[in-house]
Amino acid sequence: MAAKHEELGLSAEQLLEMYQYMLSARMTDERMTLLQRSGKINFTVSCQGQEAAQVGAAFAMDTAIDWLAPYYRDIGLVLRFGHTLTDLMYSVFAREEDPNSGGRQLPGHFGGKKYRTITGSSPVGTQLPHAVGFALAAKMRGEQSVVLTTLGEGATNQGDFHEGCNFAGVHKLPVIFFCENNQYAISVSLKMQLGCENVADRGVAYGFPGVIADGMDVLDVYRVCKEAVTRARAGEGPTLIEAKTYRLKPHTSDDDDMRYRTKEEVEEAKKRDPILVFRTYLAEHGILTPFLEESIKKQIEIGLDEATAAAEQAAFAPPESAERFVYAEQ
Amino acid sequence: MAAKHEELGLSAEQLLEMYQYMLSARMTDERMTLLQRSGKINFTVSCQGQEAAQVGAAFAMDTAIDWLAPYYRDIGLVLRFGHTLTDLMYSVFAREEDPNSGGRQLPGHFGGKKYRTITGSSPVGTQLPHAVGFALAAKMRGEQSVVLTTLGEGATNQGDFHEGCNFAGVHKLPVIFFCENNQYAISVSLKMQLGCENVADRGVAYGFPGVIADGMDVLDVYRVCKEAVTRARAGEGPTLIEAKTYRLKPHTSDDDDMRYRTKEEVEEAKKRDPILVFRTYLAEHGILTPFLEESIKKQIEIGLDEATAAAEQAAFAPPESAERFVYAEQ
Amino acid sequence: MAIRTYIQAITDALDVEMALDDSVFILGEDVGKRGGVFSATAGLIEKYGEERVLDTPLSESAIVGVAIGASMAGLKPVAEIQFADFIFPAYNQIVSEAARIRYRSNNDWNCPVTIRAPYGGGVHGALYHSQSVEALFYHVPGLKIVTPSTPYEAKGLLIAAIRDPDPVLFLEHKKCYRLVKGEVPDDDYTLPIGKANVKREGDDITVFTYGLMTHYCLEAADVLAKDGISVHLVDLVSIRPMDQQAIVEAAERTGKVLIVHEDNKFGGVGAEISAIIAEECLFSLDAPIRRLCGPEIPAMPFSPPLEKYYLLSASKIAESMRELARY
Amino acid sequence: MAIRTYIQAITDALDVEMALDDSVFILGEDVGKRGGVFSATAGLIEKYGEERVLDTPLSESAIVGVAIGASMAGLKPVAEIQFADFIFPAYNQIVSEAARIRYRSNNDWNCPVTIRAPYGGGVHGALYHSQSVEALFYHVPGLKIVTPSTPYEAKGLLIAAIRDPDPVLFLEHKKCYRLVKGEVPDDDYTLPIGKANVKREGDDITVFTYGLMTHYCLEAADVLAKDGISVHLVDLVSIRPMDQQAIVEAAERTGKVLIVHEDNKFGGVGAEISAIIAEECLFSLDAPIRRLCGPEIPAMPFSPPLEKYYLLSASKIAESMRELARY
Ligand SMILES: Cc1ncc(C[n+]2csc(CCOP(=O)(O)OP(=O)(O)O)c2C)c(N)n1
Ligand SMILES: Cc1ncc(C[n+]2csc(CCOP(=O)(O)OP(=O)(O)O)c2C)c(N)n1
Ligand SMILES: [Mg+2]
Ligand SMILES: [Mg+2]
Repeated sequence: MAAKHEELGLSAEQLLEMYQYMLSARMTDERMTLLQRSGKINFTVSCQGQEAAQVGAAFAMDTAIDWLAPYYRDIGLVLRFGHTLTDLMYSVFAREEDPNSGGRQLPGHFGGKKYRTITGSSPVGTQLPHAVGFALAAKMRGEQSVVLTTLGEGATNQGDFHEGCNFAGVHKLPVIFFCENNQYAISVSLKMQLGCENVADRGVAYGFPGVIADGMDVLDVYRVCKEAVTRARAGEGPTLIEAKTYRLKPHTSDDDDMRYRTKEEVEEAKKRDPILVFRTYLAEHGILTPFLEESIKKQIEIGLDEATAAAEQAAFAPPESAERFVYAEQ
Repeated sequence: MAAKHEELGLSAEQLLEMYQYMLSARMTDERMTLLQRSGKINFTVSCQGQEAAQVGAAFAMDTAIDWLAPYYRDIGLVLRFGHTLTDLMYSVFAREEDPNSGGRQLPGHFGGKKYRTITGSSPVGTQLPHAVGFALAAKMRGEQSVVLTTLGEGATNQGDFHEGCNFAGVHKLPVIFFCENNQYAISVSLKMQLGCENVADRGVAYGFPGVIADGMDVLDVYRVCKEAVTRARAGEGPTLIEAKTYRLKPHTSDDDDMRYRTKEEVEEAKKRDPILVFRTYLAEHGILTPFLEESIKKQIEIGLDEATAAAEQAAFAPPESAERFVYAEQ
Repeated sequence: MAIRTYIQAITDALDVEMALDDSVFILGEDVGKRGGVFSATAGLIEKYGEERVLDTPLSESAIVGVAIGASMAGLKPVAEIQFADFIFPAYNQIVSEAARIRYRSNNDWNCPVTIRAPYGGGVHGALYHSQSVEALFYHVPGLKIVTPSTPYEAKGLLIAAIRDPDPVLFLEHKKCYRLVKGEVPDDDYTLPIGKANVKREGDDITVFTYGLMTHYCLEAADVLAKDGISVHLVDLVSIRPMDQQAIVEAAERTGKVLIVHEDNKFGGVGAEISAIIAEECLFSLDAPIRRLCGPEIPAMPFSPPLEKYYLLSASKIAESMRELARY
Repeated sequence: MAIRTYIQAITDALDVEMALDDSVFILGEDVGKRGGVFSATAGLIEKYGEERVLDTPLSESAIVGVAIGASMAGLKPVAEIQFADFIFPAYNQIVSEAARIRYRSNNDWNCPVTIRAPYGGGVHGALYHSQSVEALFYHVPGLKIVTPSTPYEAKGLLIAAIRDPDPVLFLEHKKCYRLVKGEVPDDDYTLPIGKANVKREGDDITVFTYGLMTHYCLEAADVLAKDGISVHLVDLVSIRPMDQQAIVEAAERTGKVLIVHEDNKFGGVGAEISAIIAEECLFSLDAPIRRLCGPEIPAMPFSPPLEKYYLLSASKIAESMRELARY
């Protein structure tokens, strides 16, 4: 029997690249947490636990022609679409060079035309209709682009989720609604959020498939997303994907998750930490050696050091620039 | 084999009562259309084609303890919940005695505490969360009430449909979402409205049953609604019901439906006119004779004449009263 | 130049711009086969096809949200909200998204969307088909809001709105649709967003207004002229940006200011006009700044006498003008 | 009387009222187990149970819509919107529904719902966790809007809001939460909605403000007092209904008016205050009416120097006061 990745047509190099992205996301998050704790930056949103979901989805896309409308946890996704570690550091330090917003938005509010990443806001779910608009434009212009948009399971209860999905369903648009179900919307657990059991159950309401992926297994996410991309490019319309994950850290650096869940529950979840799961797979298939692992880590460390230093030294935008870009400038 | 209505535990008297309500709704609508054409009133919204859906649902409810949050076509429903023909005429004549609004709202915007009918507005779908709020209140107070709320299939694409249904699903509230799918949202046909095939397909997205009823068959609607009421009273939560109907008339007196559908299509639909279907059933079971039919019609005619006369003679609210009831008066 | 109604001018603008620019498309409820409930888009689906005249599901937030997305992708969507009263489900998309996309992305993205919405009363539309919504949006930086009162302005400004690189809320008083006629050039032309128009020159009192009320004010000014009172009438046309300079000049010209709008007074557009004057040229005033507006009630009732009670008219306005002139 | 922070006063009000009245309940995102992201509802689920402190799905329109329904059914819901910035998905329910239920039903139904929302900036909240939203609602007849600035007022007004038979939007400046402390009675008491409070008497200039800015204005007034300039300071407290009489009296008292708010100026609450004065007591004025407000940008940036640029401070206010006094 062929190994899972061989069935998916993924080479060892590609797997290592995936692992590198996952680890980069994780380590970036860890670094930001340290920076926040030491008072150097104000705020972080964690991606920990969701790296497989994000990287698996990212690798299914063609970053040269596809579009991304991400949500605030998507470090793994935006890295693959082009954000550099330095970009991410500019953002948490609120520096002028932050490509998302020039330091205007909170960290996690990704965007950047050059990265084919659509500017996002805080009110959850609003990005879905935008993604659908991009997909409509692609269809109208006969382009091959597919749009990937992501959100949390809590956000699937917003009206915009419903309206966006339905619009896409009616017009069979090339868009993928990718839900990272991490079991919590801040403190509110899945069963208090959703009337139904799975987010994927909602696809049928819009006439397209709703598919569950094991969000802790990057290869499973990749598989499911790849199928959705194929459908979309073939003109068969949208797919709703639910990647079942778990948020390993508090909601943001402002949150205290011990008010609403137990240490034990979190520890239990860590047994399926997506990085661990993938590392084990890679080791079992002789793709990752301890030595290689160390060198990848080292590389990322260096990258993070450089990025942090660059961002720390970089300037804020000038105060009066706050008045700019409300409207087009002549 | 027992007749359908016997299986449902309905007596011949009850059937006749149902028929009477259906016919009242139809004839009221016809009368209003005449009044509008002759310039006596400004505006009408037709219920024609949807009388079986409305009356079937109404008869499943206990009007002494249940609540109704209707939509603008529901003449058949509100009649059963207590609106009199005169009330309806007050409304189309915009008279002070209109129980819905004292002549402030357009016809079809039903409401009335004494009729356990919750005040409604024009923006579609907003009544759903309200209905859910009533159901929540009933549950919190341990009451037996069930809330029936209705809407068109077009309105199921509003965010409030989604948010209202989900809230009810999470808390397993005693509410019935009753969709009168008349195939059109003004000019937009079902397949341009809904990504999915049936409105009922949407129930699963909220963790409760989505059931289709033959909306042209009052007994089928009654059956499906009765089951939903039983579930709700037993604490088993909401049901989404889709009654498949057809709008036999233009959207409102302002509409010209020949711009977007054909006479042939309408004629074809009329073969299953719900009044015709039920009349045939009643005749086949020896419950309705031509003589009885005539006498029921006559009765309604008289009622409508009286109601029209009363409303025509009734006064408008005084102009300055427009300033009243923005807030509670001391 | 042909004589066109206000609504024909709207259709003309859409037609001209769709013919000139492939990236322009229309989306909304009943805009296709039905041609719009007011016929603003009549004939366009036949001419430009279903892809460019899109009948959408009944969901305003998606209509605006999808338009925003398509506009970021480089198209020029014109979204129709069937009645301005139904724009509120899309409020989040307009205020949190459209108005902030350029700002929040530090000029990386922009959102050239046009949102058309018929508003205003006097058509027996009752509480939810008669509302004025301008005051609920005009506080929002990042949005532009225009509401022309003549066919000529309607066409030129709608084309300008479509070409504008930022989101424009284009408000059409539905009572103007068939009531107001005027000369309209056949070809494409634009008028500047943000400019007020003096609709009548005068020396005794200055009146600021916009939309349908412009016509009522003109009528009232005619009446007053017979009594030798001359009215300087400014039609704002654009609510945001507001033509501050034109306001100050016109206020200084007569020293007596009346602001007229159909919408209710408290927190309405008139409040800002008044505040601009009180800030910029208070000592040029010879009378308190008056506002003549709809009453403080949630909306316009259906019942004809109540609707009439709500509405301003040329005679109510004339009375108010006369009072101010006498001051 | 105990010394309480602003946020404790909010919790106290909820606690007192829930204990007194079984029909009062809370609903919102994270209000239960988490006790609210600002801890406004901390401890209440333990005391009153899950049924009366309801953790809802992430859907603001349903939170408000369900609250409206429950209130029509006779309960007294207190809905929490986690940040005022996220109230817009519920805009339609608030404006089209809550505000119109009494009016449209001709007094048959009413809607005694309270909607709490933390607003305002200066907490590194960036574009979408810093906004002021009062001006986007205050034009709406049928709504009441309050925004107390002290713990004492917060408690008394929140209880009044809950008991009010009409919908009240209760806006809490989130920077006041822990910053502002004061004496608060233990038991239940109410303060009247619609009344402004004179926070300092003075004779040289009159300042109108509300919310957090009240404290900055007091600080500024202290500074000016040292230079012999005396400031008459009015805290509006209630935005709708607005205390027109108090405004006119205070404006007439000094003849020099400064209006201060954190929110941007154009079409903001200050516009109406100014318009009221320009309409009611123009000739008592010795100076143009000034407004000192946030800049015309969509919201407050995250970057600290940009945020600081946006924000007013006691010193910016003092400067503006001084200028006016010198006029
Ligand atoms: C419209 C809106 N309401 C409330 C919030 C505040 N908020 C931010 S994240 C969040 C929970 C989101 O949960 P989920 O969608 O599951 O995503 P997760 O954070 O778990 O990844 C809430 C309530 C918001 N950002 N937008
Ligand atoms: C939010 C909102 N948008 C638009 C409208 C205008 N409108 C009134 S009825 C209608 C179509 C409704 O279709 P459907 O829900 O299927 O009900 P039907 O009229 O067919 O019974 C539209 C678009 C409205 N009332 N509310
Ligand atoms: Mg989540
Ligand atoms: Mg329909």
